[in-house]
Amino acid sequence: MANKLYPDAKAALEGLLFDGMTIMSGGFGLCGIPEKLIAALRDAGVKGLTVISNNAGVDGFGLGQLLETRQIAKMISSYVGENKEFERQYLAGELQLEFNPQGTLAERIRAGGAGIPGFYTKTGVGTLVAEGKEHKDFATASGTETYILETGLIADVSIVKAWKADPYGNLIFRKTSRNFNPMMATAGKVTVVEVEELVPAGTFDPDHIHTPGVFVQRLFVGRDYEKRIEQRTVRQREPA
Amino acid sequence: MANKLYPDAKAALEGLLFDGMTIMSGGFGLCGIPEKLIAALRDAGVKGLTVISNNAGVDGFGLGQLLETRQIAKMISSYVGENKEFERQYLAGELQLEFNPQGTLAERIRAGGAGIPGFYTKTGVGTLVAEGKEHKDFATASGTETYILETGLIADVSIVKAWKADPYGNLIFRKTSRNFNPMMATAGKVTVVEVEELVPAGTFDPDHIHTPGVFVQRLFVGRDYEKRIEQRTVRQREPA
Amino acid sequence: MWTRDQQAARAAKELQDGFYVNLGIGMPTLVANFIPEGVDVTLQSENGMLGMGPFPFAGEEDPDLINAGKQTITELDRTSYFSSADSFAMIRGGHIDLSILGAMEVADNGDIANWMIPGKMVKGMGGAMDLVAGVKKIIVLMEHNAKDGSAKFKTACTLPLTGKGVVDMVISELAVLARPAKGAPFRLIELAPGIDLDMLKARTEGHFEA
Amino acid sequence: MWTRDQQAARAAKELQDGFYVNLGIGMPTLVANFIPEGVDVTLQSENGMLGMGPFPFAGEEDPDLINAGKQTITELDRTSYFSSADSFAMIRGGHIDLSILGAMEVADNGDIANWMIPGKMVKGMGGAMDLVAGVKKIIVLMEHNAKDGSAKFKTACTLPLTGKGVVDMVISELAVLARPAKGAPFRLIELAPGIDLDMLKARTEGHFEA
Repeated sequence: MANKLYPDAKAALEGLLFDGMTIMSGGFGLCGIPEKLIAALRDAGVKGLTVISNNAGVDGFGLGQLLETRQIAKMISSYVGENKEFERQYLAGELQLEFNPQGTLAERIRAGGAGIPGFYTKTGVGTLVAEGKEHKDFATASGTETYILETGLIADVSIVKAWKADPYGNLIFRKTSRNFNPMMATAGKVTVVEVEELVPAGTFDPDHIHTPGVFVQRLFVGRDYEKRIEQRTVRQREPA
Repeated sequence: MANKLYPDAKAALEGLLFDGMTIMSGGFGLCGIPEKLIAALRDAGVKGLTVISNNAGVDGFGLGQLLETRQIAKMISSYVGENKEFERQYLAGELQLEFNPQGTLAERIRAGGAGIPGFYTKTGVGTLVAEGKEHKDFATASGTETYILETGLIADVSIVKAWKADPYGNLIFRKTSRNFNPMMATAGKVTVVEVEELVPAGTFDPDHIHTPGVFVQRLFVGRDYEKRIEQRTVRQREPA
Repeated sequence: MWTRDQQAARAAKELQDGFYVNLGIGMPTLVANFIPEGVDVTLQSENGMLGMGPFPFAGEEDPDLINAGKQTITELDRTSYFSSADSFAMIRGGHIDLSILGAMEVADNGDIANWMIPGKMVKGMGGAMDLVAGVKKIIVLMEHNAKDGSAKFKTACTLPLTGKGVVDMVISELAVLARPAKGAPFRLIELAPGIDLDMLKARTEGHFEA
Repeated sequence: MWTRDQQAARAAKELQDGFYVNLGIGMPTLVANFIPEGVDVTLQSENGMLGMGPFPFAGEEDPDLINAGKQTITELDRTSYFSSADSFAMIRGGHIDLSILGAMEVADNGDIANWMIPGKMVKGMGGAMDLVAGVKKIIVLMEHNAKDGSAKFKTACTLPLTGKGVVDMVISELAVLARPAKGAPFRLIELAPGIDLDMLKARTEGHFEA
């Protein structure tokens, strides 16, 4: 078997990075982000990055770390609300920003990984998002409707966080930390994955695997996950 | 909870059928086909059907039963090789046939269920499949390439076979009997599902569910599955 | 006039048994507190979950289990998880019955603006454009007037749109305005206690049938 | 001249360690019997399986576990299952390294015809058009000549195409013809024992560089 296992994030990114490259980074908010790989990108110092990620982290954590070091030239995201350094760089014209509706972003990544260069969607028709895009009418059950063309996205490297992996690179995600990770795993020319646990081959029920190993080129086990919570909401126990 | 459970195939199809309707039918070959629902369609006698299914069953089993009774007016399939009655009706001009490449068929169904009216693919460019379809060039990593537009498919009713379900309609498929079933579950205006086993609510690990209950309107447990094998291939045990 | 809770409770009356529902951030999340007896709804969270449960008890928060507002939540016996692509395929494909959202402006042709104010820092549209384009029925829960007193239900939106012609119902603290189909005109369905038609008209810019 | 097994063994030499491979129905399935020592390949079956194992022992056949040729098979410790849409996303997205297919005709521009003969009953293209369009490298395993003696490697296909300009290598019982990139001309790579260039040329219609 071709070895996919690497000792750590730094080793797993060795030889893949170059200035001006495009990186997809999994996660929704701070949930399911590739903590270790983001930190390793910061340490590697690679610059001029285009980063495709639903959000941009928070000040000092997640992708916020790459904003502090000015390694990101452009973000393609759906929502970037939680980051003051982001706001400062954007308002100062230091950072390019392309907003995509969240579902369009998810589908563009899925399309990129699936060899689909373009698809039509109703999302954003009649809004700023539709400007400059091809419009096309399709017949539907409720009459003719107008759709816009959106294109597939791929990345030079995708960085992905999964829960568990086996040595073949088969991946399983946990609860809502799945989010953008499975599609990004399919849309990287090279996909590098960090997991909390490596299990022996044959451990997974083949019906439970979320991402087949064909999509994973490099893999390592991360230690001491921080997994920060953005909005800690709780309810009160009923008095006994 | 809105009740999705029906006693049998006949009850589960009650009120949904009309002549000339479009039906999607899951399965690959005879693997993972909705045996009970196909038999119930035959018994219901609904006519002039357009059936979207990767294959057309065999003589006397699966969709072959609906061919014998002349209930099918048109098939949308990728491969129909195993059925003499099909061949006879087709050559006699009694049956319309639209061939789709298997991956294009799968993606058209996925698109229909996902609200995508059209997408571009390289599959079939330069072949009979591309005739009359819109062509469009997209820039790719290896230069400009030509793609063709394929449209999404939906059905009046999708009939689906799963392995297990819970009362909410969450579904789990088994091995390669998954095939076309999950996409068809998303692309029916009404989706009717037969399963081998109904489990109590909360039995499934939510990370293992293949089809969330939102896609399933009606559900019943089938008994005594025939599960015919088309090509029984085996190997010899090494002599002890 | 309705309080915020009463407004949410009014919106909850639109829930039907068996509905799959997506609730936006802010006031719409309150609707979950007023689901009528005997009505079973399943909440979708667009980050990849169907069957959203309540907030966890203190100490039981799971960082791998959040909703689209990034709040810690819990799962139920019906819960399933899936990717963001599958989640928006569910939304875009018309499989969600109802979405209840906030808005800055709604026009009497059903246009909605709720994601950006030109000249201010724009945080992004998140999933709002996908929801208004894909979900079968869109209810807007909003205050009837902006802080400067101007009407939020207008003849035309002045802010950049989130969706065109997509809103089916508006519930403010003053009234419920709704239309039977996209493209139809809005009608007055219900007035809050103490509000009469003249009061409503005086505080409304957009056209509606009384 | 190579036997069918030798032809399959020659094709197996093109397998590289770590490759993900899709084998077509017929002679290509023989390739699995000749995977070289120390080369680990994972077989994809387009009906929704990665990591296809051998045929089952008699009595252990599982009707829920078949390959794209509808044959009963087994799973391995690496196996995963997925839907047909996900399977062809994998194929169309260029994630499969190699596909080995049969053909009725191949043209010297890389065109391939292997799905229909006009006037005869057409069974359908199955997944063949998706495979030739999506997989990184396409090898055709075929007999050098048709039953009537005509060359199957031609200046132009006469039958309806499965794909345009997609073939990278042809392995017949006489020779291996290949090209370094789509668009480049084919070259003679290897002759089977007992075959010389003149014999090959006499039985070939399409152009290749010697």
